[in-house]
Amino acid sequence: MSFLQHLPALQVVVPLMAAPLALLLRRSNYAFLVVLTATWAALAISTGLWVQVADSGPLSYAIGNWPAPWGIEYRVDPLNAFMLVFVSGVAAVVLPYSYSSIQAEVAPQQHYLFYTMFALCLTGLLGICITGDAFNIFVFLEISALSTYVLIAMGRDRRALMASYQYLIMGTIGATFIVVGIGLLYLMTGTLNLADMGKRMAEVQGSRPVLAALAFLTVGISLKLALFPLHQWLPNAYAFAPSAVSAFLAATATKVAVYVLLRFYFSVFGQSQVFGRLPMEEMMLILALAGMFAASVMAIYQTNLKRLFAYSSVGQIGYIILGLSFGSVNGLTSTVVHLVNHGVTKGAIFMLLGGVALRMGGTTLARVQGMGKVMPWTSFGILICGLSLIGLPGTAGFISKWYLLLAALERDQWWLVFLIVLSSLLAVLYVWRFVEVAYFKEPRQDIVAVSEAPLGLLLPSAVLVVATVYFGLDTSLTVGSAARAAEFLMGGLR
Amino acid sequence: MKNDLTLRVLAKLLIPFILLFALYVQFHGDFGPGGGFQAGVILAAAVIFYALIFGLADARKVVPEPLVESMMALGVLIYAGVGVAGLLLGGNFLDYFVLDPNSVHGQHRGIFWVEVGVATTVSGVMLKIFYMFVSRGEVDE
Amino acid sequence: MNGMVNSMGVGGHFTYVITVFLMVAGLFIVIAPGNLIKKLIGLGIFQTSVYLLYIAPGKLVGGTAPILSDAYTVYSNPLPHVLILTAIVVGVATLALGLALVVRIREAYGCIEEDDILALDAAAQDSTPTKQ
Amino acid sequence: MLSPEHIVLLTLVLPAIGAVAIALAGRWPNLREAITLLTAVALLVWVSQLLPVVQSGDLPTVTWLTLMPGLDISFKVEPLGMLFALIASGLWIVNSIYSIGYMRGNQEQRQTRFFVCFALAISATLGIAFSGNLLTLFVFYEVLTLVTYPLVTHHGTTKARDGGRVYLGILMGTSTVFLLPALIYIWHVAGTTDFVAGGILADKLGPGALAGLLALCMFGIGKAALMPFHRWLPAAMVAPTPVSALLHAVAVVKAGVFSVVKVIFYIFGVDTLLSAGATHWLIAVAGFTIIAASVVALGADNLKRRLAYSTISQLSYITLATAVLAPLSIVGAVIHIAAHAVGKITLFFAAGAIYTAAHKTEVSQLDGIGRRMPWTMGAFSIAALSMIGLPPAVGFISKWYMISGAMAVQNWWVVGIIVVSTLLNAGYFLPIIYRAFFVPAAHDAHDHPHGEAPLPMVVALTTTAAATVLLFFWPDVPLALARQMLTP
Repeated sequence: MSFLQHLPALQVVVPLMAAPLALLLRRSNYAFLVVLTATWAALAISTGLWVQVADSGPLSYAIGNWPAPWGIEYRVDPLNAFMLVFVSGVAAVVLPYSYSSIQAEVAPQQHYLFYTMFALCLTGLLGICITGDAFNIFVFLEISALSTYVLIAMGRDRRALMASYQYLIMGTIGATFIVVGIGLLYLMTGTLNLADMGKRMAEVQGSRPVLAALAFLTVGISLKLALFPLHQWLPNAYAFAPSAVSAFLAATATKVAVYVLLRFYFSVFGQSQVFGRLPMEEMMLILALAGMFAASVMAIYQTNLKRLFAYSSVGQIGYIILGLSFGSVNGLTSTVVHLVNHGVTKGAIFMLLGGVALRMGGTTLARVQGMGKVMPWTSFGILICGLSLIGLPGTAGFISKWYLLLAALERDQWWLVFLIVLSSLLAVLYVWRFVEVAYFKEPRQDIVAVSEAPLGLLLPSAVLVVATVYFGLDTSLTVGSAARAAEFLMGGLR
Repeated sequence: MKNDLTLRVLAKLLIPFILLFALYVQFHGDFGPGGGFQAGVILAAAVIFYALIFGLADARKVVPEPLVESMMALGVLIYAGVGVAGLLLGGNFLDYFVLDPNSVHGQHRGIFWVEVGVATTVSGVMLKIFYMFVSRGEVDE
Repeated sequence: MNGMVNSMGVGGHFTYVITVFLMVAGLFIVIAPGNLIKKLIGLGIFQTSVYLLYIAPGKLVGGTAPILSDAYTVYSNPLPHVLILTAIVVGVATLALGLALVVRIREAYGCIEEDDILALDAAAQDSTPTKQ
Repeated sequence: MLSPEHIVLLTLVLPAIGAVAIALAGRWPNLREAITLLTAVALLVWVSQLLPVVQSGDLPTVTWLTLMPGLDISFKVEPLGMLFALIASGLWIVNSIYSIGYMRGNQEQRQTRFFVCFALAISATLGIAFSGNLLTLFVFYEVLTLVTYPLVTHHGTTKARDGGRVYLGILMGTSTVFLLPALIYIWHVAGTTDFVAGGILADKLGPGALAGLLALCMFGIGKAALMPFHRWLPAAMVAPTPVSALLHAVAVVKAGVFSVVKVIFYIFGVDTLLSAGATHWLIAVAGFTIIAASVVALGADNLKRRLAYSTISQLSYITLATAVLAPLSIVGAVIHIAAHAVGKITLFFAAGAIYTAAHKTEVSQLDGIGRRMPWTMGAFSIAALSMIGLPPAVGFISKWYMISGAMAVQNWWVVGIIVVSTLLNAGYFLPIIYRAFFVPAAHDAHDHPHGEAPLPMVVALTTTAAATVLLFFWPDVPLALARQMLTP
């Protein structure tokens, strides 16, 4: 039992210790084994936490045995237990994939650095999710962000450097905004513990610094989660990073930022505060809609598949934020479900695109012509995930769309309903660009002899593709957890 | 600069004191301002100073790059190790109270090792950054 | 904490003015010039403003370090310092990483002006991806 | 002996298993075709096992999995679905025989993919037929769209791609934009999407909302080809003829009108709609579609295009007859699903046979072809009679019921539309028959000596033509099922 008590700390410590170990070992195979062990251990730990939370309610863990409002508290509740499982699950799939993937994409002498940074990034993301301390969120945010910049810069195209630099600038501005917001909240409430902050918020509600904090946090986090129009860093970062990094980022990074937003909005400010004092609801709604349409349209006009799906990510984030802006249980359920569903889907797509880039030497539409013929499994996988992006029944995307539409219908906003379904038709357009290029064109002369992606890439991708379908058919895990999390958020942290 | 006698003598005179100061800042962190961060930076500054005067090659002989990288890693491991030690001794993660039967001593012991870890990592990182930028020039121009 | 802010009177507002000025100036420097190094400098200034935001309210005029002793009754709040120490470290790491990136960008592109780099990228768009 | 519930699941899975087997046997065409036929026959055997169960009044119900809390993928075999399943599985055998002849006769590429998608389409169709709630229907409806897409674009040419775009765009667009919100709204309002006799929306919505929701459903079911969402049908004509036959007769459009009837009957409920008067606009739209499509068909020279517009018009008969909401006309609608299926499949088989044997696609080229291809054109004529609604073909019976129903509620508009459109039907079918048998063949560039189409094709189209006649004399099964549906 005593071991189980310490799971919240181990959740972060295990990958944290794997990072320096990988650095010390230097040999890429050893580094890989260490990080792999840590990642899978993290998955096991998060599953354990998830079961504990489902059984006995939220857990609290005092780091250094300093009790909650003063010390740093790790707090596991239905929402972040689910996020932890998701993040570590994706990492557990992407890491084996990266072993084969980076052979071709990263210089061999940098492999151990890659694993180190991957472990750090995972540490950061898990830390963001698990911590109950506002400043700690910032620290972990920067740990994951800094390691992400390094990971992106490892891409073999020189544009990766520029992408990483742009992300660094935007990400740092975002993080700094977040610190400012946290600082203002700290000044007003005198505490950094999120739960405590939420309780004390009642006394200072509506005062100007608190509203300013809300604004700073919203902008900062929106930068991190690439909410339209603060998304400019995202397409390049996804397009030029090594494939394994793209997949991991696409699946988790922005999603964790959404989690932070949820946490601040619903656990700290409280729903009434966020949506009552400022026109946040309308603002989020408009930005979400703008993102859904503008980013999807931009996706249609991309000539590179990685960029196409990167823009699609920006559009899909619109759906996630839209659900949040409803401020209802079903809306939040759709947000949380779509976090996971879209994360899994996009992760799968970028992993498969890694195989495409490896075999075909790039992912431009002109290059991947006739892909359906030479790489049938990969193409089929991307197609399935594309259908999930569209939101066709039988895929994970359908479930998210269902709850999103349900939330809109609950408020009798038919115009919104039609906007949502129309924007999902835009997804049909960009997915079908891929389909027509892959299946209706003959392969180019120089790639006729290309073979299917190696199993080391294909198998991990297949896991996520299968998950995409599975979460569209059996939703007891995703919707069950999401609904619990949504109800929990609406009930407040108290 | 390598040939400037004044600088060489001054450096040789100063560097021991800088190192000593770093240790002072490190261990005085228990009672007053100071601690691992500052000590680590001062420690790194001493090496950087040495490199500036005697050249990169000599500095690399004194503090080789693999050592620097290992320092970065080791520091974090020491830090986390203290935390895990707390776990193993029956407390929470980073629980210093259980590190010694006497909880005040436990606190001392905990913070001491944590600061050692911090200093190691910080000086490692500082040196890594320095080496990284300096070595670029060698390849480039 | 509220009390602390108020007791500082004009001085408190003064630090806020400085904070806001640094923040806006930093942000402007990040956005305006095309030179990648200058952008990083702006980023540094921008982050510095936050250090001030945290530390200023924690400082009490006449307060000492928070070390228990009978001789003193007024202490400065140590927590913001600790926090900002962390933030400074993060800032240093970010700056170092940013500079390292700029160095490699310089090696890969031969320049550090954003416009030039984008122009180079646009020119290379149609050809095969350039290796570093 | 399997329980009826297990048979239901078996019939759903069987074609899918067949598809896998076909894919695996792709390298040996004879084995592959044998598997196709075997699966088809086995499917019909199992589906017909369900018939006595359903007729005894015992409706097998199975829940497959729970998609979301309170939302199941479940199946319930009711009389209407039983009839549709019988039609689809029965015609699949004939269509398979015909496809084998056609694909080999025209040396088509990618035959394995063709047969795999075909089997999957049947699986999806049975899913629609047996669906126990609107959600299940929607899921399989979308699956059907997707698995028929490769069939429509089979040739892989630019033209096929464009046709596929229209096909997919309209079908997926309507179902996403209209049907999905309607489905979710129904769930939101009624708390269930189950198909229940008498509907689930009674007293839940006002007349205006009801009419609006009905509009979402009717236009959402794009496969029923209600104007203005009918363009996918002619666009899909780029596909090989067996696919057209599948689309028009076996699976796709039938799934559309079947869904229309099922939604009106089991979701909205006849009484609810009657008291709200919510179907007036639907009668108008369906009536307009019938007339307008017939007029277009009249002017079309391409045979398949003429048939496509004929289908659009015939489909709206079913929608129209259902919208009249009179018991007799609903019986007519149900029988017309069967009548149009066997009739239209014959017509397409004939068109494909003409293309295979004579490489002719235009009506104006058909002079005197009846003498060279007597079986084909004979079957064509019988099916055309059925389309017009003349005895001795089953189309007569369904039209009879439709008109009787409309008269019973004294809806003279509907009667008028049916009568006028019958004349139009005659106007575009009779000239073909006349040309084929009575105009001597023109000896021009298109002409070359040819006889009948390959034997499998002729056998297939003769069988379906015979079915058209046989159903006229023995319409017992469809009639019984339709009546059972009305009086549960």
